[in-house]
Order: sequence, then structure tokens, then C-alpha cells
Amino acid sequence: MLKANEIIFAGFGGQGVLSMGQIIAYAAMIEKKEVSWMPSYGPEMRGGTANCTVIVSNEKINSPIVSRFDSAIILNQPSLDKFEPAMKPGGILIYEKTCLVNLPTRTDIECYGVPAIEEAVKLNKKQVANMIILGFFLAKRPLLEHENVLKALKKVLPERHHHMIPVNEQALEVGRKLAGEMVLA
Amino acid sequence: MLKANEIIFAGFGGQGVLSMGQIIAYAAMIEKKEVSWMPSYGPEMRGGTANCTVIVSNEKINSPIVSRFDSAIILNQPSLDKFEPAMKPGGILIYEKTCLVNLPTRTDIECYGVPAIEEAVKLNKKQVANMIILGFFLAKRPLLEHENVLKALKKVLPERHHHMIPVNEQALEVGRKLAGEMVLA
Amino acid sequence: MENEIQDNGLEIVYKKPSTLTDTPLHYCPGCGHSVVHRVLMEVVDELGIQDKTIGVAPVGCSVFAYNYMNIDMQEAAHGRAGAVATGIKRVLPDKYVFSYQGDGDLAAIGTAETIHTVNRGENILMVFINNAIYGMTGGQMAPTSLEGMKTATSPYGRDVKLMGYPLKITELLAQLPGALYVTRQSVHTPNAVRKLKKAVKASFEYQKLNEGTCFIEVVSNCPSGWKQTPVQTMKWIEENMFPKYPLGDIKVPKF
Amino acid sequence: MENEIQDNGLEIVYKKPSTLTDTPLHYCPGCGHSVVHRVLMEVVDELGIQDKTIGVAPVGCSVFAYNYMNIDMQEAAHGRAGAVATGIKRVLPDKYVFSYQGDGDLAAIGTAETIHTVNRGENILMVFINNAIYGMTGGQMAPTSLEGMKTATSPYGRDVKLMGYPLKITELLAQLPGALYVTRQSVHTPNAVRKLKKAVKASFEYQKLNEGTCFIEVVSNCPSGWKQTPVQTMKWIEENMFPKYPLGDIKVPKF
Amino acid sequence: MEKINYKRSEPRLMKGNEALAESAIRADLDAYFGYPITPQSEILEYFEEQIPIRHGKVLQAESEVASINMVYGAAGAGARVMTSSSSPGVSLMQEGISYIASAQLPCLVVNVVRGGPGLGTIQPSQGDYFQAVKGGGHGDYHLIVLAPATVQEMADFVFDAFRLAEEYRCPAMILSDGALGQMMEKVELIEEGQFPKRNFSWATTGKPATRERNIITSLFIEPEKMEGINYDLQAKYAKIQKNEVRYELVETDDADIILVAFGLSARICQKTIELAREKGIKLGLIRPITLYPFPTNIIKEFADKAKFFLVVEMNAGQMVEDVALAVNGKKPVYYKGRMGGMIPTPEEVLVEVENIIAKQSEEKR
Amino acid sequence: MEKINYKRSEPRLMKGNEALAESAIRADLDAYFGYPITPQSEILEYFEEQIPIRHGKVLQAESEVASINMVYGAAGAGARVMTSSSSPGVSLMQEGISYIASAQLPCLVVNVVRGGPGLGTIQPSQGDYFQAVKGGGHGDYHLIVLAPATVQEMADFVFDAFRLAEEYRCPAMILSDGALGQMMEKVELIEEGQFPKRNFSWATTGKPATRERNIITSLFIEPEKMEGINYDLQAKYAKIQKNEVRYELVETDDADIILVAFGLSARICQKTIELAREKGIKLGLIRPITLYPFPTNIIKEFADKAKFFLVVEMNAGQMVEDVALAVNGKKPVYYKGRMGGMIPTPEEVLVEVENIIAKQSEEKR
Amino acid sequence: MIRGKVTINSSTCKGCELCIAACPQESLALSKQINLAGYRYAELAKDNCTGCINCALVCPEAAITVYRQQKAKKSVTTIGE
Amino acid sequence: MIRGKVTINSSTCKGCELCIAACPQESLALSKQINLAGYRYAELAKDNCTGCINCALVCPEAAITVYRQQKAKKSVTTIGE
Ligand SMILES: Cc1ncc(C[n+]2csc(CCOP(=O)(O)OP(=O)(O)O)c2C)c(N)n1
Ligand SMILES: Cc1ncc(C[n+]2csc(CCOP(=O)(O)OP(=O)(O)O)c2C)c(N)n1
Ligand code: SF4
Ligand code: SF4
Ligand code: SF4
Ligand code: SF4
Ligand code: SF4
Ligand code: SF4
Ligand SMILES: [Mg+2]
Ligand SMILES: [Mg+2]
Repeated sequence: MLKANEIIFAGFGGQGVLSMGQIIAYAAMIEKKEVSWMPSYGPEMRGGTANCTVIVSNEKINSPIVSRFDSAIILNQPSLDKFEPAMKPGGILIYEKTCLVNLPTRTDIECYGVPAIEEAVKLNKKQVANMIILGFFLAKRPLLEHENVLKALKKVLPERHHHMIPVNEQALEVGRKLAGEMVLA
Repeated sequence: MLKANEIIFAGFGGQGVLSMGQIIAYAAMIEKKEVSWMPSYGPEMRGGTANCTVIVSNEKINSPIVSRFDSAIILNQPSLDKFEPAMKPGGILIYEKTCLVNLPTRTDIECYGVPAIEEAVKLNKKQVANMIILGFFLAKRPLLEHENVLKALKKVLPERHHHMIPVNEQALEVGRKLAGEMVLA
Repeated sequence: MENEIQDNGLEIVYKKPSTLTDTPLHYCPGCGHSVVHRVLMEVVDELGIQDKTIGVAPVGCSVFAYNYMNIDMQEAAHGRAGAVATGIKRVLPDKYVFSYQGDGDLAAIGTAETIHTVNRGENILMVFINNAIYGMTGGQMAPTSLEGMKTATSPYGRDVKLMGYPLKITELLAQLPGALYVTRQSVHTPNAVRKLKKAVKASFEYQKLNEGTCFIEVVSNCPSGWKQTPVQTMKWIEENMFPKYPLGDIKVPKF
Repeated sequence: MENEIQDNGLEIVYKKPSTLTDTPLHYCPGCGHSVVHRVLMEVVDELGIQDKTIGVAPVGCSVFAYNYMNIDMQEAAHGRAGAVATGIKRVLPDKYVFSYQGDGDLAAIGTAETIHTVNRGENILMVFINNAIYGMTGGQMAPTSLEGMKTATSPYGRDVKLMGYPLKITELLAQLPGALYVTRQSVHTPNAVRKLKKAVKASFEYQKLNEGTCFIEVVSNCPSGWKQTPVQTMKWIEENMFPKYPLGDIKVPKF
Repeated sequence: MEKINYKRSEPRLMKGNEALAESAIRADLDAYFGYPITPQSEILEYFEEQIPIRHGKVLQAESEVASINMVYGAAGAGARVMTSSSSPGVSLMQEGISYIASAQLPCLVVNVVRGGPGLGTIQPSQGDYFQAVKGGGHGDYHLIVLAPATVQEMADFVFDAFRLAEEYRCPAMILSDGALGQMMEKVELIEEGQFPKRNFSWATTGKPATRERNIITSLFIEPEKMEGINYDLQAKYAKIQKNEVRYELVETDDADIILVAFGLSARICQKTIELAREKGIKLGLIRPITLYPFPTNIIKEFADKAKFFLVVEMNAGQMVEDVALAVNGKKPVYYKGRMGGMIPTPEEVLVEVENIIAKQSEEKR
Repeated sequence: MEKINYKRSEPRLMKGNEALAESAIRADLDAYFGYPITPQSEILEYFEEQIPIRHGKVLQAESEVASINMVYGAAGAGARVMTSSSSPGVSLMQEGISYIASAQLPCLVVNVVRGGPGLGTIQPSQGDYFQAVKGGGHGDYHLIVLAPATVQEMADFVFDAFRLAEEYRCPAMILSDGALGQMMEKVELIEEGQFPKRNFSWATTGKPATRERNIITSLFIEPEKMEGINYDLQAKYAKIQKNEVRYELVETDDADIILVAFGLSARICQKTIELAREKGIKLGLIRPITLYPFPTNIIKEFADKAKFFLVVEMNAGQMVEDVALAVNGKKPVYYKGRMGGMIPTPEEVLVEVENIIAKQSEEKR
Repeated sequence: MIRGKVTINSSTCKGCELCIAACPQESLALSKQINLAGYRYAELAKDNCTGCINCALVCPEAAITVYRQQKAKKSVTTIGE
Repeated sequence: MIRGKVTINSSTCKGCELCIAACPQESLALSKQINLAGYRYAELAKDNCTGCINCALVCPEAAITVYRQQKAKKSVTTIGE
């Protein structure tokens, strides 16, 4: 594993990008790794683009601000346009298939288009598309133990949504499976 | 005449100490002398002690703040207590006779007690007591031409009080006369 | 885009006013701010006063109003739109000046400026968007938030004895002699929008008379802050806002 | 100084309250501030609450109130006495807290704090000295200055259309649900002083109930600012102030 | 500055703003008064959620002006009290802060700085350094200013701030920024119940028969008296300067070039050091933790050893003046910064360092 | 700084505050917004008396917060506009000033400083130097700050302030003090009608069909844009620093000890020079007239010649930092001051000079 | 019944459904597609529009243009009444 | 008629004359003397005081103490009513 993994989660507000990042962050903390989670915040909170940067590291994290990424989870077109160029060579970029018009073009990174919404609809919960992607990502980049991701999920999900834990777990699993099937985008 | 004369006018608010100072200042300006007039201002405006410092000089005045005085016009006890010690040796200190309980004690300055209120009452205008003192002072220290003092008087007196110019002039004259009669307090 | 009169015998009976720019509005879907912007610009269009109108935007969701209204505008510090508008109107007395403010802006931090602007009878129009919440900063309690209302800063519901009562500032202002015309309108139905527009138009016309301040409260919504769909908010306005903030004219000029 | 009961069969029926210090008051001769100070301290004496009372002085002529009242006091920034009193009362809810403010302080710069303090129904007493002028700074126009009144900043008389109308803030405050008891009193006659004292006493007693803000406007005088003798000012109060600021209770608690 | 070993809770992942608020509750806060503003509204929101079910008082004020004056009142009544805001809101507090400093009341003001001037942006900035350390209000006064660089410090400094504020009867400020407020990191919070309340003899709690009345004021109408107050304040500041300076040294032992940076910028600089050392450039960092009192002496010391200083700030160059005053001409002092909500990258700081090195060796030739 | 020879009226004896106000009317002021506060209420009072019978607009606002925001509105509408206050009132204006600087509006703010901090006294002080020159509000901005020392300058600097403010689209401040505001001196006022109005293309006067709409704002939500604004501001400040520095030298030709003082303090120092030279001590004075831009270069120059610098201020030592930054360690820089409304006497300044001389010669031995 | 028509700017529409709720004819519905901003947008779903402009009056995005059968000689305005 | 008496603190009295105006008995008048603060002060000029305390109620300086003929068994208070 790398010394640190610098991950960007980006999409529209409401697609769950911030909580994806938080789950990773919590899980990393459970594993006693160093971690930082930095949202972009703004009046754009209310729609528009939302993103967060997560750093998972085995060493103390100095700058929580990074401009180049090892991993990217992309849920809309503006985010792809913004972050594709910022990927480090050899990095991984995962996007939701139906959300993009123009696909990534870089060849020095791994790119995967995940049909997360489609799969989520199959689970009767469109909202868990993000968890499918997360499952996919963690399968491709096994930064964290699965059980810790589940623990983190419980932390991040508000109490009142705890009845949705099973379907979220299911979604993670779906993503993980998709990752097994998919070798390159 | 001295290079500069540093004068303090001090008494209760309402006794006309500020305007005495202004008259001197205006007259000095008319004579193309350098001049500064500095009030002590404060919540004490409304009663309590009021004073102003006037510097009349043939040269440019640098510091308008002085702590030692050539001349003092004193209209109440607290002012005497405060300013008598601040007199330069050889200076002149003029006070209203009925306003003091304890008289000045310094022997290295000229001290005069002027019965200004008494004389003002004789003129049927108690308010002109200050002009009597001013006349007295200018007789003892002829810093300024009489006619310029009269011009200054017109400047300082608000329009609506211009009918009182004659009685003010009279008062100046009374003071001047008293000065002639009085050699030492 | 379209021709005024179409080939097929249809004529345009409603289109976007020309004084509204083409910049996409940044507001959340279904937000009343946008409607009020449009109504204002319809009136400016209609009265042909684009070149004589100066607007003042607040700090609040409508901080970017100047991106949408194609008129000269100033962006005021939070709560100070009344003072800024006063500054403009005093030096340009022949221009139409209006301020546009949210409930946090106008009725919390700007209370003093609001009251004194109206008390001086500044000859301006003040447009007051009451959405019972601080929209821009993420849904905190506003002075106009209703009793028991849950917001980001009243998570257990507004406890009026601790946090203050819903402030009916419009009623207070109506009592000031400087207030010429004070009305409460809404945007919850097409008819409400029609009435709002009438009020705006009247206000601009009154402004010529130099007889005092016109003040329009618009009972509006905040789908994001209220955590409701836009359609739900309109119902909620009727059921919850109107009992506290009833619609209608509160003060009309007597001539 | 004197014995309570004199040899000659006379008994003391009135003397300076013990909670008033011996420091000579700095106010101008005949100023109503002093009378109100005394009345406040008479009530504190009478209720025996010196150890439970905390006062807040404003910026204004009464800035030095703490020199005269022998109780714990804080001096607030100009206009902010309502906020300061709120701060105190929130952390010491069992104490009696009152603020004391002039018309410039309470109704100009402090308008927002005043309105929101009352709107929250802070369980305090606000004493509001309306002398229609800025006494301390030398007689400038206050929000409550009367129409046509000449002051240092309205030398041609207050032109209400340019400078604002006399602000009846007390009437506005009375409409806020947080206001428990709102009254307008005066100091122009012995009887007025008697009534004022009743109002003060009632207010302190209401404060125990935690039911909202008590607000007492005192129509007072400013011989220096008005350029009148004290005796003249009392007449002027009656003839000119009362028509605009009529005496009496504006809101009384309903229990 | 005193170092206290508190008992701490298990690590949690928290936003800086929330960690700060939670820490304040654990520091036995009596009251919080504040007004929403991005990027720190979470502080108020956290208190509104937690205080009613735990302890203390919380009130959303009608403005920042009201907030700071409520703080004044509560502090004067002897309470442990705080407010928080971001740049424009803190500007509105300047009069109140000057009053609090003058009346010598302990309290905590948190500024989660955003890009200015004016309404600006809501992104992180350090543009309020001057306001914080030179006194943005009127007259001669200071706040004790602590600059956290991590979420952990956002939490911990609440305790330090209150301790110092109460010890010196001096308002304290935590000068943070939007990034530190919004980001989540692991934090081990100090456990509740370890931070006792003091009994302030000067507080206005109601005058019992047994003592003179207490007066909280900043008005001393005779200038002689007001000057006396000022001498007292200056004596206090001298004492604070002597006893309470805090800073961190990072790889300075062998460094011949010294970066000086606080808060978020200091973390950027740590990364720069890493990058620089890979290239064989011996960079070190002095991180002022207390911005007032400023760590003048340690910088002075390094002025003998270092080739030059580079001050890295998220502003147009403010702390660089205090560094230059400390260095006092002994060595060149440079500035590198970004403004208005922009954050310098570790890489661009390194480029700056390299440019200066190049320029200097050119000058020598 | 440009020097313009205006036609002037016959000398009059006037209070500093009134001379300033009269001068503003002659500078064709469009509007004044203000709130009473000692020691500058005469400014508002003068306007309320004169403007209705002459020209312009005047309004007593409900507060200083309102005043500065009215100024913002009127300035944005292209008017020549000003406000005035004293220390606590100016603190309340800090948010508004930051907005004005950020929106790049020309206007004049007068601060007739009194003793602080807090409510303080109403006596003269220079305790607001930092606030004026470092920016008491949030973010990186500056005011052009002029420091008059005479009633004549109180009047004249109004013209300079407006000229600079309008040329640079930058708020200007006249930093005076209670003594200069209250004292009367002879003044020869600039006659009316010599100071033309500019036509500001950016002003919000109503959008005609022929131009794009004008927007006055300080909000640039993308930090990249806000940084752009900051770069523009900094470029402007650099230009101001290059072109507009103003200072006065008093008997510096042969001086080996340099006093540095502004405003009233500078006049005290002139007397000190007189007294010193009687004793054979070769004192000279650098009087900064513009406090921002600060006359750094001239001080630098003297750092080569002078034995030491003594900065005399009516505060706890503020400008002394800027002097030390200019001297940059070349010579010792000392501070002598009084605080909270007290004014140093020429004699005590001289004593300080003599003490330093004694100390220095002792150190040599 | 008067014949009308609306056109809706599908790129600025945010799919708030206020127009749908306001239409007395129930002529409007949301699209299946999403636009670039990620919203499903309103469309004329039935051919029974009367051109009453209700939908346009409540549309926050000013996204709706309304057409109506030409009447005698009413002059064209841009105004909602 | 009830017999009363007042004593007036001549050093704190500021001669505002409010007591004089308020006295229904016209018992009070200003002194010829001035005190240290420069004011003529109020004095009991006639012996017809009833101890009604009106003067004390309006006195800004709290300079007046009022005495009254002892009645049956009223307890002494410091209060004006
Ligand atoms: C001095 C200051 N305080 C606080 C803020 C933060 N702020 C921005 S908008 C806002 C409130 C917005 O609420 P409202 O006025 O009701 O407008 P809405 O967004 O609801 O339309 C606040 C508190 C600020 N920008 N400046
Ligand atoms: C922020 C601020 N602005 C202005 C002042 C100056 N000031 C002191 S008292 C006062 C007004 C006093 O008037 P009022 O409140 O009516 O009290 P009064 O003196 O009449 O009792 C003003 C404007 C100040 N001290 N602080
Ligand atoms: S947050 Fe609320 S007020 Fe603001 S744009 Fe969204 S819906 Fe409208
Ligand atoms: S100025 Fe007026 S209010 Fe102030 S003390 Fe004098 S009379 Fe009273
Ligand atoms: S114009 Fe009227 S009928 Fe036609 S779609 Fe709109 S609301 Fe429906
Ligand atoms: S009202 Fe406007 S924005 Fe909303 S769905 Fe209809 S067309 Fe779209
Ligand atoms: S007590 Fe009554 S009667 Fe006696 S002096 Fe006073 S007012 Fe007059
Ligand atoms: S009322 Fe009081 S102060 Fe006034 S004259 Fe009578 S005793 Fe003296
Ligand atoms: Mg709102
Ligand atoms: Mg008053």
C-alpha cells in the first residue's frame, strides 16, 4: 500500500459525495490510520458542485490541501472536467456511467464507468448508488478492511436512517462484485 | 513684549472663560500674530470646571499644549488650586474676588483680586464680569490694541447678542480703570 | 428566440422580462427569490425605468441579485441595505431606489437600519423576503421563524421564551409615520404573484411622490432550509406562515 | 446625620435612600436623570434586593450611574445595554437585572438590541430616559426629538421629512409578545415621581415571574440641552412632550 | 506557557468547528452567544444542539454586535463565555472587543477567517492577522491570540484560551480559518470535569453587604486615570509576552533556511520541508502558536543561524512584519502568500525558496 | 504627492473640526453622514447648520454603522461623500470600511481620536494608529491616511484626501485627535469652486441603454477571482506607496538624533527641538504626513546618518513598529509616549532624549 | 375554450414542479430526461393548454413562454397581467 | 394642619428650584449665599411646612430630608410614599 492515498469525491450536492468521503475517513480512523477529510463548501451547498478530499495515510498528515490525487470518484461532468487533469499518473478514476456526456480520456490512469444508478434502482433505492461506487472503489483499492467500512457506515448514517444499513451494505457488496467483473473501462 | 504669552482662563462653565480666551485669540489674529486657543473639554462642559489656554506669539506656535503659564485668569477655587502652581515666575494671576475662599499665596507672581461681579452688578449685567476682568488683564498686560479687542468682541459675541456690545465695551473700560487704581492684590 | 407572433396564430402572452439577464439563477429549485426578482424586473420593464432604477442587494441568498437584474446595483453589507439605499437616494433623489433583503438581513442584524430608514420616510421601496429562515448560511433560525419551527439552530423547535418570538417587523414598520405604503404579499400561487406585482408597481409609482417609504413583505419559501419540496412549501406557507403573517395591505397612502 | 426621630416630636418621613452613594451627582442642576436614579434605589432599598440587583449603565449622561447606585453595575457600550443585560441575566437568571438608557442610546444606535431584547422577553427591566435630546454630547437631535425642535444638529428645527419623525419606540415595543409590562412615566411633578416609583416596584416584582420584559419610559428633561431653566423644562414637558408621548400604562400583564 | 496533561477521550473524527464547540462544553462553558456566518455556523449549531441536553446557556443573537456585548455582560458577571464568527462579523465586534480588553474581562472570541476584504469569499484565509494581533478596535490593547493548525488544536486551544484569559483577565482569540473549521480529522478530546471554575472577586454578581460594589467599566474620564489603566494593561501584556509565548519548531536543528508560518500555512510548509529535503535543501519551520504574544525571541535566535527567512501566509503579507521586527535587519526576510481565499501549495512555496536561493547566489557572484 | 496652489480666503480663527467641515463644503462635498461623538460633534453640527443654506446633503444617521454604509451607498452612486467619528465610533465602522476598500469606492473617513481602549476618555490620543494603517477591519486593505498637525492642515487635507481617494478609488482617512479638533487656530481656507467633480464611469447612477450595468460589490465567491481583486488592490497600494508619500523634515540637516512623530505629537517635538538645541543637542524631526503610505524611504536614509531614533506618540508605541521596520536594525529605535488621553510635554521628551544619550555613552564606556 | 401553448427552456428549468402544480389544466409534466444541471425539466404533456399563464407566473426560473390564440387587437406585452 | 420640616443639604443642592416650584406651601426659597460648587441653594424660608415630601420627591440631588409631626404608630421608612 501507498504511504498515503489522496482521494477526491466529486459530484452534485445530494449525490452523497460528502458521506462517501466520511465513510472512508471513519474507517481509516478505526484502523488507526491518519486521516483528513476536507469539503469544498460554498453557496454551492445548495445544488451545484460538491466535493471533498480525503487523505488516508500511515504517517502524520501535514498539508490537508492537495491538488493532485491518487483516486477520484466522479459523479458529474463538471467534476470530471475539473479533476481528471489533476490525477497522478497511475491513479484510479471511477465515475457513474449515466452522469457523464464526455468520458475521461487520460490513458495513464485507470478509469472505470460504474452503472451505479442502474444497479441502485435494482435495489429499489436510488440513493445508494454512491455506496455501490464506494464498494467498487474499495474493491479496486483495498485501503480498508470491510468490517471497518461497515462500522464507519453506521457512524456516518444518521440514527434515523439506521434502518437503511442493510440496503447500504448490500450496495457496497454490489459494487464490490461489479469491480470483480470489470477490468478496464 | 515677550516672544509668546501663554494664558490660562479657568472657572466654572457659564462664567465666560472660553469666550474671554476667544476674544484674545481673535484680537491677536487681527494683529497678524500667531495664536492658538485650546479648550479643556469634557463632560464637565455642563457645569464643573471649564478652561482654555491661549497662546499669543510673534512666532509660529509649535506645541499648543502648555503646562506652565505667563498669565492666568481664575474664576473659581478649584482652578486656583490647579493653576497657581503652574505659573511661571514673574507671571500675572488675576482672580475674581468673591469666587475664592483661599487666596493665592505665591510671591514670585503678580496677583490681583478684581471685584468684577460687584462692578458688573453696578452695570446691571452680571454676565459682563468676565469682560471687566479681561479689561483689567489687558491693562496690566497690553498684549493687544484696544480697537482690535473691540473688533474681536464683535466676532465672538453671537449676532443675537450684538445689542450687548456697548455694555461689554463699558465693562472692558471698567476693568481697565480698576487696573489703573490697583497696584497689588 | 421566438417571434412575437407565431405563424400558427398564437401570440406571446408571457415571456421573461428583458431586464432579467440570461444568467442562470443560482437559487435552489422552487425558491421564491427568483419569482420576486422576475416580478421586480417585469415592473421595471413595464414602467420603462431601467435607466433610472438602482437596486441594493443584501447579504443572504439574494446576494447575487445583481447577476440577474440588468440594472445598476450595489451589494450592501449584511443588514445595511436600508442605509446603503439611503445613501444612494439622498445623492440621487430623482432615481428609483429599492432594497431587497431577507428576514435575517432586514429583521435581525439590520433592525436598526430598517426601522430608521422607514422612520425617516426615505423615498425608496424596500422588498422584504420573509422565508422564516437564514437560507444562505444553511437554514438557521431567523427572527421570523415560527414558534416550534425546527431549524439548524433550533433543532428542538423554536422555543419562543428562550429564543424570541416570531418578529412581525412589517406591522411595526407600518406604524412609523415615515411609512407610506406597507403591504404583505406572497408568491405561493399565480394570483399571489399577480397581486405582488401590483404592489411593486404601485410602490414605484408612489416613489415619485416623495411621500415616504414603501415596504413590501413577501412571504416566501425556502425548500432547502425547510427540507420540503417546492410544492410542499407552498402549502406550508398557507397553513403555517399565513396564520402568523396574514396577507394584505397594512398601510395604504391616504391622498 | 439626623436621628430617625427628633427630640421635638418630628419623625423622618423622607430621606435619601441608603443605596444611593454620597458621591455628588454630576448631572446638571434640575436634571431628571438624578430623580430616576433615586427612585430606582428607593425601590431596591425597599425590596431589600441590593445584593441581588445588577444594573447596566449606558453611554449617555447617565454613563456614570454606577457612581451613584451602590450596587454591582456594568457600563455598556453605546446602545448595547440591552445586549449586556441579556448576557448578565442569562448567566445569573436569579438576579434582578435592569438596564438604564437614554433615547439616543436605546432608540438610535441601540435600536436592534432594544427590539430584540424585548422580543426575546428577557426577564429584565429596561429604564428608558426620554429627554428628546443627546444630553451628554452637547444637545444634538435624538430619535425622540419633537418635530420642529431646535437642537445642535437641527438648528433650523427638526424637519421630520428629512431627519425622521419622533420615534415612539415604546409603543412599538409594547406590541412585541416578549414585552410583559410597558409604561410611560415622568418626573415632572411629585405625583409623577410617585407613579414612576410604583411602576419601578411593579417591574422588579414582575421580574420574579420570568414572564417577559418590563419597560419603563420616563419622559424627562434636559435643561442644558433644551436651554431652559429646570422649572421651565417641567412645563415644557407637559406642553410639548406629553402630546406626543402621553403618560400611562401601554401594556400591563394579564394574569 | 504551562502544559497540562489532561485525561482524554477515545479518538473521534470531527470537523474543526464541532471539535472546538465540543471542547468548549467540556471546558465547562457557561454561555455562548453568536450569530451564523459561513464557515463557522457549525459552532452555533453544535451548541444549540448540545447545550440544551447538557449544560450551559446558548443564544443566537441578533447580530455580532449584540453577541460580543452579551459576552461582555456575561463575562462581567463572572461567567466562562465565548462567541465565534468569521471575518466580517469579527470586524463588527471591534468596538466591543476594545471595551472588553479595557474592562479587563476574560472571554474567548473565535475567528474562523475567510477571504476578504469586504464580503469576499467563504474560503480559508489568514487576512485578519493584523486585526487580531495589532488590535482592530480603537486604543492600545491586545488579545491573546492562539493559532491552531489541526482539528486537535482547534479543540485543545479552547482550554488554553480560557485558562489564559482568566489568568490575565484578558480576552483571548482563537484565530482559525475556513479550512480548519470545515475539515475533519481525528481528535482526542479532553474529558469533562478537569477544568475548574475560578471565583472572580471583581464580578458583578450582586453586591452583598460584605464587599464594596463591583463595577465593570472602561470609562475613566480623567486622562490621568485612563493612562493608569493603560499602564496596567501594558504591564500585563509585558507579563504575557514574558510567560506565555508558544511556538513549534519543525526540523530547525540543521536548517539554514527558516520558514515562518502559522495555522494552515504551517501545515503547507511542513509538506514543503519534506519536498525540499528530498532535494537536499535544509528547510526548517518556526510555527508561532501564540500570535500574540509573538515568539520574537526564538526568531531572533535563528537570525544568527539562518541564511534567510521566508514567511508564508494566506494574506498579502502581515505576520512578515512581526518577523522582520524580530529579525531586525540581521538577515533577509521574504514573504510568500496567497490571498482572498486561495491556499498556497507546498510546491509553490518550494519554488519560492529555490528562487530566493538562486537570486542570493546570483547576488553573491 | 502633488502640490496644488489653490486660491485661499482671508485668515479666520476656527476650531479644527469646523475648519475641516467648512473645507469639505468648499471641496464641493455632495453628502455627509455622521453620528455625534465627542470630540468631533462640531463637524456634524457645522454641516447641519451650513449645508441647508449652501449646498450638499447632510444626514444624522442612527449610528456609525449606518453612517459608513450610507457613505458606501452614496460613494457607489458617484458622490463625493464623507463621515467622521471618534475612536469607538470608528471601530464600529470597520466592517463597512473593509467593504468600501474592497469595492474600491472613494470617500473620506475622519477619525478625531480620543483616549482608549473602550469608552476611555474624550481627551486627544493617537491610539488608533494601528487601526488606521494596518486595517482594523478584516482582510488585506489599506486606507490612505493623512495626519494633520494644525488646524490649517485639518482644512487642507480634506482636499488632498478627496483627490487621492478619487484618483485611486480608495477610501481615505484623516487621522486627527481631540486637541486638533477642539483647538482654534488661524486658517486660510481654500476658496470654493476650484475642485472639480469627476465623472465615474463605474458609479451606479442608473443604467442607460448605452452601457453595461454597473455593480458595486465586494463579493467574489470564487477564491480565484477574489485573489484577483486582492492583486489589483495590492498593485494599487504599491502605486500609492510609490507616488503619494508625504512627510515634513524639521531641522534634520545637521541633526544626529531623529525624532519621528505625527500630528499633535510632532508639534510637541518641535518644541522639544527648540529646547534641545538651546542645550546644544542636535535634534531633528521627521513628521510623517501620510501614515499610509508610510515614509519608509526617508527614514531609511536617515538611518545612515542618525545616532538613534526616538518615536514620540500618544499611544503605547504603534508607529514605532513602522519606524523600526524602516530602520531595519541599522540604528536603535526608541519609543516615548503617553496614553489614554495624556499628552507628552516637550520637556519630558527632552528628558527621554537625554536619558538615551546618557545610556548610550555609558554603554560605550 | 381558448387555445394556448407554452414553451419551456429545458436548460434553465430546475424541475421544481411549481408550474405543474399551478396549471389548472394539468397540462404539464416532468421529463424523463435530465438536463445538464442534473434536473428533470417540465414539459407540455397534454394539448389542452389554455395559455392562462399561471405556470409562467410561478416559475422561478422565468423558463416559460406562453402563447395564446390571437384575440381581436390586443397589443403584445411582456407582462403577466 | 400637620407640622413638618425639611433640612436641605446645602453643599449638594444645585439650586435648580424644582423643590421651590413643587412646594404647595411656598415654604422654600433660594439662599443668598453660594456653595462651594457655585450654586445658590434652597432653604426653608417659611415656617409653614407640612412635611408633604413633595419637594423631596422632585429633588434631583436627594438633598432634602423631610420630617413630620409624629402620628400614632406609623413605622419609619426611608420611602417617599
Ligand atoms: C456581518 C455578517 N454576519 C453574518 C453573515 C453571514 N450571513 C450571510 S447571509 C445570512 C443570513 C441570510 O438570511 P436571510 O437574510 O433571511 O436571507 P435568505 O438567505 O434567507 O434569503 C447570514 C447570517 C455575513 N455575511 N455578515
Ligand atoms: C459608538 C459611540 N457613538 C457615539 C458616542 C457618543 N455619545 C455618547 S452619549 C451619546 C448620546 C447620548 O444621548 P442619550 O442616549 O439620549 O443620553 P442622554 O445623554 O440624553 O441622557 C453619544 C452619541 C459614543 N460614546 N459611542
Ligand atoms: S437556501 Fe432557501 S432561500 Fe436560499 S436559494 Fe435555496 S431555497 Fe432559496
Ligand atoms: S446635559 Fe441634559 S441630560 Fe445631561 S446631565 Fe445635563 S441636563 Fe441632564
Ligand atoms: S398556460 Fe395555463 S394551461 Fe397552459 S400550461 Fe401554463 S398553466 Fe397550464
Ligand atoms: S416552474 Fe419553471 S423551473 Fe419549475 S419545473 Fe416549471 S418550468 Fe421548471
Ligand atoms: S415637605 Fe412639602 S411643605 Fe414642606 S417644604 Fe417640602 S414641599 Fe413644602
Ligand atoms: S430640588 Fe434639590 S437641588 Fe434643586 S434647589 Fe431644591 S434642594 Fe436644591
Ligand atoms: Mg431568510
Ligand atoms: Mg437623551
